[in-house]
Amino acid sequence: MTVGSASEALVPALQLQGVGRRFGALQALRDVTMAVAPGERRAILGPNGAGKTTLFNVVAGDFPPTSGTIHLYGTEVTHLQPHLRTRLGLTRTYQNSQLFMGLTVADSLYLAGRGVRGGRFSMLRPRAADPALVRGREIAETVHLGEVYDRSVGSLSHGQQRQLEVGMALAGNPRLLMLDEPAAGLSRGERTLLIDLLRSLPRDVTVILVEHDMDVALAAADRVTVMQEGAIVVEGSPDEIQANTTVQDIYLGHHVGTHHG
Amino acid sequence: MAEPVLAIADLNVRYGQSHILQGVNLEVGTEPLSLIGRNGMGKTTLCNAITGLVASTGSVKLAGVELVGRKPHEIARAGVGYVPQGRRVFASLSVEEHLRMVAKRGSDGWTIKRIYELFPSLAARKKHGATQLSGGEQQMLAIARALLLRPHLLVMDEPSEGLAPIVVENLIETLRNVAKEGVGLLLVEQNLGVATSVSGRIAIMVTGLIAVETTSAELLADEASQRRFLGVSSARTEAVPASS
Amino acid sequence: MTFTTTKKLVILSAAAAILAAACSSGNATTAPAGSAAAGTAAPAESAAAASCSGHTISLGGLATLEGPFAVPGQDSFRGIEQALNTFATRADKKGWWLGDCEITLTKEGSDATPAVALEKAKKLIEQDNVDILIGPLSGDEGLAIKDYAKTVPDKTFVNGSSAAQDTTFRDPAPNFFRFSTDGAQWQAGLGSYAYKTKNYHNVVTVAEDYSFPYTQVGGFMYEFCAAGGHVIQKNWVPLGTKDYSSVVSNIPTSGVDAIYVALGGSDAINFFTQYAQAGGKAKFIGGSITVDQTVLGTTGAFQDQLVGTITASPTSDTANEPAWNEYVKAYHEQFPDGLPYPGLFALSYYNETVGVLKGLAAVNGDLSNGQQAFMQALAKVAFDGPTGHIALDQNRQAIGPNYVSEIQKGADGKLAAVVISKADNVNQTLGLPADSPYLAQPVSRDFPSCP
Amino acid sequence: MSGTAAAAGGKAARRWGLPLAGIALLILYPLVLPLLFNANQARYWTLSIGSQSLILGIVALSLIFMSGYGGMVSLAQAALAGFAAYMVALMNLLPSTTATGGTIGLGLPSIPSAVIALVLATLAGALVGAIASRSSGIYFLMLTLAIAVGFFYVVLQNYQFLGGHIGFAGIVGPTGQPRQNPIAFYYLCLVVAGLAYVGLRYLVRTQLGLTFQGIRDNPRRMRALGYRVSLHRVAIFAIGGFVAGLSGVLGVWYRGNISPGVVDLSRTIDVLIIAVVGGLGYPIGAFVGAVAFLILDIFASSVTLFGFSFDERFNTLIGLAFVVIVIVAPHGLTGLVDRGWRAARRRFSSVGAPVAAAAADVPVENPMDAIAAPPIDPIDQRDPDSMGISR
Amino acid sequence: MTDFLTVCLNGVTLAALYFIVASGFTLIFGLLRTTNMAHGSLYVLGAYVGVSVVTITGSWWIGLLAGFVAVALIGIAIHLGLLSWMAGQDLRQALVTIGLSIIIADLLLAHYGGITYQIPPPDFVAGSISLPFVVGGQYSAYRLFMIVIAAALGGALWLILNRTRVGMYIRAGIDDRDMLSALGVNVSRVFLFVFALGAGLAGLSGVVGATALSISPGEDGRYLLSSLVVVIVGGMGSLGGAAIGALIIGLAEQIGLFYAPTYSIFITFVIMAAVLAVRPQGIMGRPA
Repeated sequence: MTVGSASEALVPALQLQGVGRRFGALQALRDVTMAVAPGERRAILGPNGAGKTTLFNVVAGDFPPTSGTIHLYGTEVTHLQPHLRTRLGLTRTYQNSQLFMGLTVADSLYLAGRGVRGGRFSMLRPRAADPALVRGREIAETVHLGEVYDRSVGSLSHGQQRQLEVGMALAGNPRLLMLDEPAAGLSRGERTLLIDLLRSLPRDVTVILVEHDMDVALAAADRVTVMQEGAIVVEGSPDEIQANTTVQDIYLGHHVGTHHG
Repeated sequence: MAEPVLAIADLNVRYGQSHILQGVNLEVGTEPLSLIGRNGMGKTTLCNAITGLVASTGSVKLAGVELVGRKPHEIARAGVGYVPQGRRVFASLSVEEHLRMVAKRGSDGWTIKRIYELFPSLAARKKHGATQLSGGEQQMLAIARALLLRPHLLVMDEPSEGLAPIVVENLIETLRNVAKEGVGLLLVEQNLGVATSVSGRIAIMVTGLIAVETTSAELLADEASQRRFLGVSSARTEAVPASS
Repeated sequence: MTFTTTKKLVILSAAAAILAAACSSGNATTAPAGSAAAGTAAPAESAAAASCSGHTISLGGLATLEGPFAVPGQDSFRGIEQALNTFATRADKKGWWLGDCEITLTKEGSDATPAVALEKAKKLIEQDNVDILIGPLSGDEGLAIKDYAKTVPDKTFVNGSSAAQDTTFRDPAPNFFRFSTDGAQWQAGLGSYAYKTKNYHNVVTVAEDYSFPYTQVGGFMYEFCAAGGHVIQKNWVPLGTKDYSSVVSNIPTSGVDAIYVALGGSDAINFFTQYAQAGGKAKFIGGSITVDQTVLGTTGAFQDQLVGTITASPTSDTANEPAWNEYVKAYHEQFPDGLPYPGLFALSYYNETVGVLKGLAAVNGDLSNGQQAFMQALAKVAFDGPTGHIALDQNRQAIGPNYVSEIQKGADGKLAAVVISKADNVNQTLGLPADSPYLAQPVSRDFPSCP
Repeated sequence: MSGTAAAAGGKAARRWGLPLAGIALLILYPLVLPLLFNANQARYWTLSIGSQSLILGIVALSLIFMSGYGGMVSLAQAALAGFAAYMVALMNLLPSTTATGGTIGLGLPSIPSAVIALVLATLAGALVGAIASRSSGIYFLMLTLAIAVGFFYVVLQNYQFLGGHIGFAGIVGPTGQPRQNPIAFYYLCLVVAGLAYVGLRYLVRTQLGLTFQGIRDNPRRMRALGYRVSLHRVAIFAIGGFVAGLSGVLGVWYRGNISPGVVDLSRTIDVLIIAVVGGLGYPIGAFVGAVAFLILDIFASSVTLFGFSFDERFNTLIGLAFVVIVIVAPHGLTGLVDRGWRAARRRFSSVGAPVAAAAADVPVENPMDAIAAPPIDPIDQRDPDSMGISR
Repeated sequence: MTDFLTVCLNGVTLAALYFIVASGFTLIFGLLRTTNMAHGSLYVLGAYVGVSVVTITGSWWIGLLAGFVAVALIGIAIHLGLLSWMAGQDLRQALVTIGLSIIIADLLLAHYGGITYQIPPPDFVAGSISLPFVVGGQYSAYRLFMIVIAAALGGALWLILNRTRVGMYIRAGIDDRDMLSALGVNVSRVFLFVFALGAGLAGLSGVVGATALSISPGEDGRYLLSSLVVVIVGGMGSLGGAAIGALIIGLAEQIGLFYAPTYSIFITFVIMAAVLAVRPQGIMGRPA
């Protein structure tokens, strides 16, 4: 992977223009417009139900937006099938781990790398030097799963499964990595490992992160977008966001009058 | 001293190899109790265990009566009203049908009439399908549905989720009123503001255990605990330098 | 065999061999109903073959025991057993005997499909090692068994009641014998009677879409078309059709003198019911299994319409001939739980078995040398059956009698088939010369044709 | 399979001992029979039990493959096998005119006929996959059932090209009439079954095979990893069609004829019964189930249980046996043996009785387990943001 | 033109029968997610019960009731004895009911033999009535009566589902059975009720069908298949879907039988495959 060229740097990694999504009566996303620069670390905050995961799903292509356009490194992908977006360099994780419970860690990481490399219909066993296999092995070390490399996914602990979730997204050598609450359910120690991992990612990978854990979010993010009720409320640097009273009200519910006790 | 409304002792839940609840101990008296914690800590599983929707070991007593091992409908009839996360109203039923389905005979306690007085907007939309309601109205319906069981205890899982601030304020008002009726209240929340507004006592759940029990006032004053247990802070924290 | 043994066998296929012995000895080998039943029949023939050398002669019986033909299938086995009880018993011993040779019968049931019939035939011939196979019941099964017979030249195959024309008419197997007449022969006399006596000139046919009905319709049309009649429409109904309402709708409401119906059992009942309910008024001509006891005995709106229906078949319940009456009496004595009358299927299997016993008697039960002597003797067998004289032609196909009947209401108000005429010695071409245009092709949906 | 056995250390012997014993048994089977039976019976046990179990086993194997590695319980496999059989007949029979005026038969030799039939069966499998793979679960089961029944009605009614109710006869395989040379035909079946079994076992470790398992476990994630899931599902069906086709080709050579009865509803159910009785989770279970099914089917009429003879009620016995297995052994006979074997191994560390080759078989995903499996993320399973989708 | 109208009427009346058969099947699937592969066997069972009872009592209506009650009781036994122990395991339940159907069919064959039975229709619909627009001007009164039965049954089921408390339970149970049980409703008892009702409907439809057509061994597979096809096309678990599916299949079968008899049954399956290719969940079905 090469560092983004100069021309690429001018084009946002991800550009959303007026994106909306409606489920029946529910307007899950409203007129979301945002641009994420190549190499940027962006955190998206907001209370439950603010539309963060819906935003991820729309960007990843699980379902199309009902309005607006999406560009990935300058290519319009608004109605592109999910697997084709992945081959353009977009990978993601899920809030609820989406893993292959019947496979091993090794197979999962191999599959994750194979998806963007071709040879998906090969009826041969992978060679030891297969780049997807080699990369999978590396990733396993990166996400601290080296010791359980040959174990079945179903037998991993919750924390290990969360790490594998991130590992599988990395195995596709993404240009844009979208992480949906990667720290959910992790212990304190595991969270520290996760922060280290996020920080160690090469800067040519653009990262968008939904996270409830402000420690994780602020430690990893260059800029923060706050959403509520499907719309973007405010966007700014971590410092600006922390100082923003609207955000505090939304996020912590402090606007709701006096406290007991 | 009278039995607490709800007394949970050493409650365990396992899914396959995962040990989700690892010996929870908790009591709810006449005062509302809020349970907070980050995503994935087992809060919803605790609700499901109390209401019998997942199998558990240990003890859950409702006014002294053991609930563990009983079926969900028996637990509901014993007096546990459940307001689940995401409301889970029935798409095929109208507002009125929701209420008629659970309403008990007699005029003591909660009746459909009283519900409509409490939630006038439900009365106005009684013929509407439940999914045509706004999020706040659906939440009211979910609460109304539980109240009509005339419960001794109301278990609520993130009722403020996804609601507009003004609606949340109404909700809090409602919950305070319900609590005044003598119904025990276990409120599971991620929103610290809502939790502290409704109840004076707060329990914090971390990876399947009750880590801390404290009061709202103490927790609001303790920035470090907020960050540690909830991953958020109510005030400005020292800037964490973003990696660059 | 219990379930545990199955499991063991599955686990360790070596055990298969041991188990095989257990299973093969446990086959359903049926003894006669008992000396009481058998005693009434004259053990006439066994004395004639007293010189049989004491080996066992193993017969295999194959009929349909599943689905709509299950009841006829059970009656078929009665036919075999009745023949054995009548012609192969000894006063001094239980069981069936040809002289000093015991005759055993192993039964297998099919589901009327060629695939299963073939598999069961293989089981009887190969696993159970029978010498002579008697069966199967239905037309397409017979065609499959004929093809199989060619691959087993050292065994003798004798038809059951299967009545497709080409089982013997085209490309016959040298070791396949049929002492029953085929579906076309079963219609002998009907076409002429319909045209000349009943004055039916324009006929519509309704029949199921496979070989046996083709043969029946063909047999009817050989005579009917030759006499000058017109079959103005043929309705071939897919197998499995139950709702005939749209078939009924397709029948012209005018210009039709009669409807020729070749459907069996429940299908006939469904058709007649729906035709009557739709207010249809045409007369019926019935195939050989169309207006049988089941149909006549079922109450319904169509009953009155059946009066006057003409039909043809190699058997008639009301034939009232001495040989027939004796046969029916023995049937009732031996099988108190049998049908009111031994049907077409019982009679066919009975005649086949009688033929086999005559053939065996002629060679003193000698089945050595690939059964060559026996087969030669069998080809020459001729006898007087319950309905009349039966002999074989050069294709080992029966030449025999056939009846034309008409449905009439009896004094008791019940419907019955009354014999109108009987034709003897009906051959497979129904008297047509071998170069007749009607014999130029096998019978099929479109052949013969006289619109 | 393995030269390791020759150089076997104790460990290798333990690993390969059972499979090799099983293989030896299968090879020796027809040679031993004449010692135990007369010629006719030996032939029957070679062909009607031996070859037929292998033939039925192959089609059940295709079902187990698709359910175990593709997550799809397909009831179209018997129809696909039948399709291949019909194609063999059309390629192999001498050109002739049917009664209704159609011309059928290309008069090709048996091997080219089989190859063409297999190619067509693979394509037919892909076509079924293209139709069926959009649905899942019990819908999928019913849809494939309906496709199978639809095919049955086509061959039943088409006299022009497919022989109608009678079908075709006179098809001869490369070993000639199986009756004339039963042992050769048995070995032909054994080799094909062995290749199909080993081939599928190999396939699941290939890139494509891993892809299938990924799709079985989580199609959504596979899509997000860059896979075109629908295309892979079609590929699974194509492979399933190919394997079922192998069974169809052998089957038509075995019977010498083909008729609609081979693809009717009861045959479709039979294949499902074989797979379930053998064990949906075990590839070898296909063959175990086939043997059990054939034995029960052929000999059920001679069973007496608790003094009750199943002489005429053999279908009741078959139904009862099936229900009991589904209830007490959801992993089939192979699962039962496997579990017993493991338990025995745990108790006695030394190798015990040569219970089964099955023990060496790797269990795959059993769709009957899927239901009891815990939700993917056990903790707080509900995904708040996705709420809008399900409502 | 009268041809076409007659054939359409044939299709609609056949659809009425198919709807009655399929309604029980779809009801059971809708709530329990159980694919009752023994549905056809229950149909045959009901028909035979009807035959016996009508023969003894002479009353078609008592036969109809007996068919419903007897099979509903059998349904209760099946559910309590087998299916409730494997709730939620839909494949296993389907397999068990396949086994049951084999057993039931065989036992019925043992008891009733392979003979064809027909139930005489009640007197007031025994004949034909004149309809000007059909072929021959006459049409079977009983076939028209089947439309009335289907409409009445459909209406009754609609009322049960929409106007009664248990109907609310059923609809709510389809949406979210866990939540329903958390509201104090004994969902397993609702399940049992629905299974008994669905089985009873199969039995009742057997009586209706044996009057219109006839009953003999082998009909079980036929009606199982027609139920499957009807609900696959219409959408599993939807009463309206069953009605639409029955109409499409009934019309397709009869129109096919008239205009292209050779492939009439095949046409049905083509329609089904086509519907599913476009809408995998069926016309009225909700996404799975």
